[in-house]
Amino acid sequence: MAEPHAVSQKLPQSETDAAPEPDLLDAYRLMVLARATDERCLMLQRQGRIGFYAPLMGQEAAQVGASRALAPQDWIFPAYRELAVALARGVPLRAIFDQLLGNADDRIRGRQMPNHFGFRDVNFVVASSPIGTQITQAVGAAMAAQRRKDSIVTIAFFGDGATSSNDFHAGLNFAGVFQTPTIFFCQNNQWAISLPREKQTRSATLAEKGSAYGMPGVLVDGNDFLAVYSAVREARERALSGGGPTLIEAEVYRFGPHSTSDDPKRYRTEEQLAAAKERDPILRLKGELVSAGRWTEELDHQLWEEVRTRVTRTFEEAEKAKPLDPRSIFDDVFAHVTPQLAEERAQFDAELRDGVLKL
Amino acid sequence: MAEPHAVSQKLPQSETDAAPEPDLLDAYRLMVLARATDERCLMLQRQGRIGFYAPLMGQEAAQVGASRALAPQDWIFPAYRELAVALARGVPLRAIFDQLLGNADDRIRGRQMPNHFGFRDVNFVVASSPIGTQITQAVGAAMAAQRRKDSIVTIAFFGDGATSSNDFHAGLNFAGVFQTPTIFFCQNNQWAISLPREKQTRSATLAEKGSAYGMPGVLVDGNDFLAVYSAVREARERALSGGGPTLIEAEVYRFGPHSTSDDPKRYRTEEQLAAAKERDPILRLKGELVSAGRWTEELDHQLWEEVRTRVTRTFEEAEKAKPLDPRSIFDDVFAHVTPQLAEERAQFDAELRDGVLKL
Amino acid sequence: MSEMNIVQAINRTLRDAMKEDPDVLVLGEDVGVNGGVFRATDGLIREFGAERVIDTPLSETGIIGTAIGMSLYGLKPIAEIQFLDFIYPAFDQIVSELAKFRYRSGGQYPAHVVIRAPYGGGIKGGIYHSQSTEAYFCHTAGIKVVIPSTPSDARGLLFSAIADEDPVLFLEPKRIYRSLTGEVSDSQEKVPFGHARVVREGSDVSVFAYGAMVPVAQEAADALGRDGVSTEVIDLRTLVPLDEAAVLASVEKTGRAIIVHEAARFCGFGAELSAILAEKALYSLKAPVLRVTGYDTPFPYALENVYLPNPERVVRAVRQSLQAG
Amino acid sequence: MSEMNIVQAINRTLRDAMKEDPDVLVLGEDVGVNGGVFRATDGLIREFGAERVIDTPLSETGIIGTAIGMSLYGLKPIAEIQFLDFIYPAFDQIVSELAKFRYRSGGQYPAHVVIRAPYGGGIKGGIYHSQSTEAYFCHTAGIKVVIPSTPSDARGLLFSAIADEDPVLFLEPKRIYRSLTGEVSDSQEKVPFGHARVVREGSDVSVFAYGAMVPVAQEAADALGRDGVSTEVIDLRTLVPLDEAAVLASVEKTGRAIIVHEAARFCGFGAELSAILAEKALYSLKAPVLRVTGYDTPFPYALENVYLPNPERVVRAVRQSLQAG
Ligand SMILES: Cc1ncc(C[n+]2csc(CCOP(=O)(O)OP(=O)(O)O)c2C)c(N)n1
Ligand SMILES: Cc1ncc(C[n+]2csc(CCOP(=O)(O)OP(=O)(O)O)c2C)c(N)n1
Ligand SMILES: [Mg+2]
Ligand SMILES: [Mg+2]
Repeated sequence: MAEPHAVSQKLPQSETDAAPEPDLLDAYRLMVLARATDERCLMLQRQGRIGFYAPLMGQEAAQVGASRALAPQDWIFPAYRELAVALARGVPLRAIFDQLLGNADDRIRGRQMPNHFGFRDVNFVVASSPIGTQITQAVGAAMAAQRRKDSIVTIAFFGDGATSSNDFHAGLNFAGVFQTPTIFFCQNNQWAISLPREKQTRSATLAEKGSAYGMPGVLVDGNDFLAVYSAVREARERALSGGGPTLIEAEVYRFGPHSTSDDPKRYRTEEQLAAAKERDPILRLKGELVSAGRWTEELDHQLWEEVRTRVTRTFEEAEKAKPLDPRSIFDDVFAHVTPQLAEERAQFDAELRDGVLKL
Repeated sequence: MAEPHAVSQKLPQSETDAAPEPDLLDAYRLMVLARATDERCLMLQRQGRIGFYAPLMGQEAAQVGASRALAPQDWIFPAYRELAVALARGVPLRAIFDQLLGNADDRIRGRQMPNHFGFRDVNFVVASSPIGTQITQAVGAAMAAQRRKDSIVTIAFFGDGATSSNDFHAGLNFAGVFQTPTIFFCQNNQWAISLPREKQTRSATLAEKGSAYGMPGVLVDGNDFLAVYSAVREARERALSGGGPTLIEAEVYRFGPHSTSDDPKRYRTEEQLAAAKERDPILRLKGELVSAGRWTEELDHQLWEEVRTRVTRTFEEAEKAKPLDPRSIFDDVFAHVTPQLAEERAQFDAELRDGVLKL
Repeated sequence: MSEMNIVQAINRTLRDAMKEDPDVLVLGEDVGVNGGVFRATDGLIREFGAERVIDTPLSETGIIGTAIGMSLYGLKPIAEIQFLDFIYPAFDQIVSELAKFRYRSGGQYPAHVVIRAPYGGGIKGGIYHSQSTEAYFCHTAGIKVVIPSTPSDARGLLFSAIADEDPVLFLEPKRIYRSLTGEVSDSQEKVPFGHARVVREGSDVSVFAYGAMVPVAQEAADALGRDGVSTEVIDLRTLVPLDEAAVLASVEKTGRAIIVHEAARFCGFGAELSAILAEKALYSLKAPVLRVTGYDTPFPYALENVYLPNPERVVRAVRQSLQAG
Repeated sequence: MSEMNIVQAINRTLRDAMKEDPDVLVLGEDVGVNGGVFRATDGLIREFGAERVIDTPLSETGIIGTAIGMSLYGLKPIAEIQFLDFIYPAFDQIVSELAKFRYRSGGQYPAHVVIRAPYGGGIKGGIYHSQSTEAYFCHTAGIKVVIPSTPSDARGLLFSAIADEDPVLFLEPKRIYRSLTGEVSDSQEKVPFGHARVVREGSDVSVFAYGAMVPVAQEAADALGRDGVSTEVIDLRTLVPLDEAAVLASVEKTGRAIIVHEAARFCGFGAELSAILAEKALYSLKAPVLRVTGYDTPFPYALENVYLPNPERVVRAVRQSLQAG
């Protein structure tokens, strides 16, 4: 694992818009909520109550640390594993579950697999599956913000595998050339499904890829909430003061399977996982809180109880929501239904009515 | 311009297959031939005798230097500006002109624009227009050579603009991961059509992009034949001894227009061009030869005369070749004409016969 | 009103749209200082500056990816792809992202980029400067596909594209970029999407075309007219959305249909038109539906003259249709 | 002969081909240690080593670009794309390079890569794990497109693909990857390209399908049979080259045609089939040619059941056809 918070290039810190010190207890609670949600969702998938799930366990400090260093007006371009980022943004758990279920309340109207959510109200752009595509988009949004003279940054979340994508290359290159206020936040969880980090690329670190685009590359221990927070805060300040983009590599480890479709036993050992789990970001922050006299085992026990109950109840509520209106399948292809789609919908209506289509 | 032959990472030199010292006079003659061909072709295009041309003038030392450091069994993956590489490989001038004309003798059967030639007999893969695509292909061929245990390297030629392409990123990454015997030879001629090098990417040099893929990046003065030769020879030796790929940036300047469709006055000044022309690679090598007492102005004058006459005569011969058989349009789509194409060809035949189609 | 060619009409329209709306901007390779390799963006950088006329690095992935990000944020980017043949590095961003953003976000994040790209043959550009692959995009739900065939339509359709709430692929017939001139209005009147243009009314046979094939169809119709054949020529203008009503109405009248496009035939746009007729106008058809198209080969360099549909091939197909049934 | 499913047939065939010919190799994401996310390459790395079963970085551009280079050099690479939905980063390499290499080199450099990709819906994969975009590739001259619908065809067609001198896109219907089993020969017999399979003979109506839609068409034919309708079901097997003769012969016999595919309708493969009929079998057609397809929307997650054609929709179309004309 990396040196905590080793910055490959240190730029002078600017005064702009200094973020407040982070609330460690709030961060801890969020991390516990994310973990409990993960655990519950893995079970729900096994029970057949949701169709798919990709857990983030092991990446909580990285996600919450990054999120807490941002301002509400910043734009987030996530991948599909950013549950804790969404929660940190204030997205209600219920809205997450509505998406997992694709019910009538789902903000994305049942269009995508679980984990691929989006929430316009908190500037959390909808995730997609193709790896890396959000990276250039984040740069474009930053160019737009520059043009509008809005004092915001955009941040793209992606994995170690995504550094091999076309959009990583194009996105970082454009960001360098146009000096956009963009943070490239790579959660190196050591795996792209079964491919270990060492086989993804031969560079010693992912962070050093920044220099190919003329930008600082920062390597940070992703299990260390405060280290991540500081790295992102610094990158944000640099971006806002005109210093351009930053690539951050947060080293973490994916504790769970890639997704519920994956069997990690095929490609990694129990020992390796156990070793990684000794650096569990949740245990680490808890330890720090306890050491500082701000937390106890008893409080912790209570918190977990509460959170688990809340997660279970919220899911049960979401399960009771109405199913999607099947006719909605023809909405949102275009701003307005075209004559051709209207014709397809009319036939669809008739087929629904006649029982030809089965929901 | 760069320091001549500054190697960002110097690896121990291997013993394998040390190339002979290059023949400077041979190199000079090739460079003159390329320049004379360029000059003639620009004129032929203005006269409407060929449809298009992209000159390499200014890049002769880079191309001939790289070529002379290679062995005949090495595979070349060129872009569209690699005339001097083809000539150095021993491709007859007549074959080049046949391609420019797309006549019946054209090895690629009139399928592509001028400059996009290919000659299987000398391992010169056919060039294509989409920028960068040859880069991953060169890596694949190198992987195949590794598997076959053939002691060869592959070399991809491309421009500064191509470093922004998807294939640059994928190609160098794969080459790093699989440690392929590949040389990435970037002719940084300072321009991608109208885009100057500084706006292509923010890294200080292109060579340093190698480190993002764990490979050495070498910056070399592309106007210096010997410097280029040594850099490529060294990269080749490293590759053959299992040391993996190398990125070489040869700094040159494109003296001519991007192509006959381009008007460089729109984006660069005469002064800039004049300054670059002071470093003309042909004048430089000539000067070295003259200083060494191996060349005189008189011999030079004779050479140019001879070469110009040869170029003119060869083109005139090529112009007399037969035109392509129009029916050949249906060949080589697949190994064998499919029933569907046979049907299209039958109709084509009828339309040709009836004068519906006009050649 | 002034007389101009298609490139000039596009250039003028871009300028007018940028003057009108500060959110409109242009990006692409060589669009700034150089004014575009076809000069479609000539002079714009002087007028609007490098912030709104953006010379990008050589990456179509980057051009379309960033354009999407800009449009999500609220700008109206117009991306130029230098030749349609070079759009493929951006194909993932176009089909997976741009075309699906509104849908997959449940309507939260519409992405309304306009992509301009010269397409088609006729300039001796060979295999990579000549292709017509509009069918790929027409088959992709969520993106509109527009192809003008006159300077005036180029202006009116481009205004519509820029105003549209959906992504639009705006394909420009480079073969007639300059060769064809016409009167173009100074007003900012839009040509609405989904409305085909009856280029010439006729009663014996319908010829459907778009882009650079419209003048070819017209020439064929002229020749046929001299022999007393009354040919209806329809310029589809927008392939998505398609003016199906106009297609059906014409064939119901004439009973004969010829489809002309430069693109390869197999699974080309003509197939869809023909399929619509086979489903909805079968009983009106007096003769087989014929397609006059490029061959199912890559686009050749030396032989482009015999690859591209010409008026004579259209005339021949019309005569074949008239003899049938 | 042994009973197996499609994934097993593919796995067995890959192994047999690799045993036979040391130039055959497999590359892609997660194909090695993990055996492929659908396990199609399970066990191969143990048998043939990491040099011939290559786990690549996450880049489809790199996978296809390097596979082309390998094939130029003389190897026979079989590239796996994890889902057809993720092929687009390689689209440039496929349409600009792979499909055109032989042509643009005047025959000097054929590139005969086999690309395997699971395609289609039915596994609750939503917008990016369900698409059927075969039409893009069918419209691209120079690449063959093959879609098996049974374990035995999967084997025979894959052997043909590996032996073929041209690039082949081999699309695997993941919906029936495991659900459908059948007898598969141990021999290395090929199923030749360009030969459709008459799944079931019939005289009243022809239903054309491929891949996972073949069982849907069969089920519909069963239901119709119970009502005395004689349905001919044809599995196209290879879309390029297409067995046009089989298509025409069937419709000349029945006079009625229904085309079934999962892909969106507009400019889908069904359009080409219909266009062929409108040109070459017009006078045999007793009723409009109908298409039962996915809708012209992106592929939805929650509502995939109503997106995918089902037997009932096919039956309905057949009845509509029978009532017409
Ligand atoms: C373009 C593309 N190719 C392949 C896939 C299949 N796939 C899904 S996730 C994944 C690995 C991603 O690894 P990484 O970027 O490290 O993210 P992580 O899953 O570890 O968070 C792959 C190959 C995909 N989604 N998109
Ligand atoms: C994918 C792609 N996009 C755009 C083009 C159009 N184009 C042709 S050459 C060129 C510039 C190439 O610059 P560089 O790589 O530096 O090579 P040079 O021409 O300077 O030798 C561009 C943009 C192309 N051929 N391919
Ligand atoms: Mg990862
Ligand atoms: Mg250049």
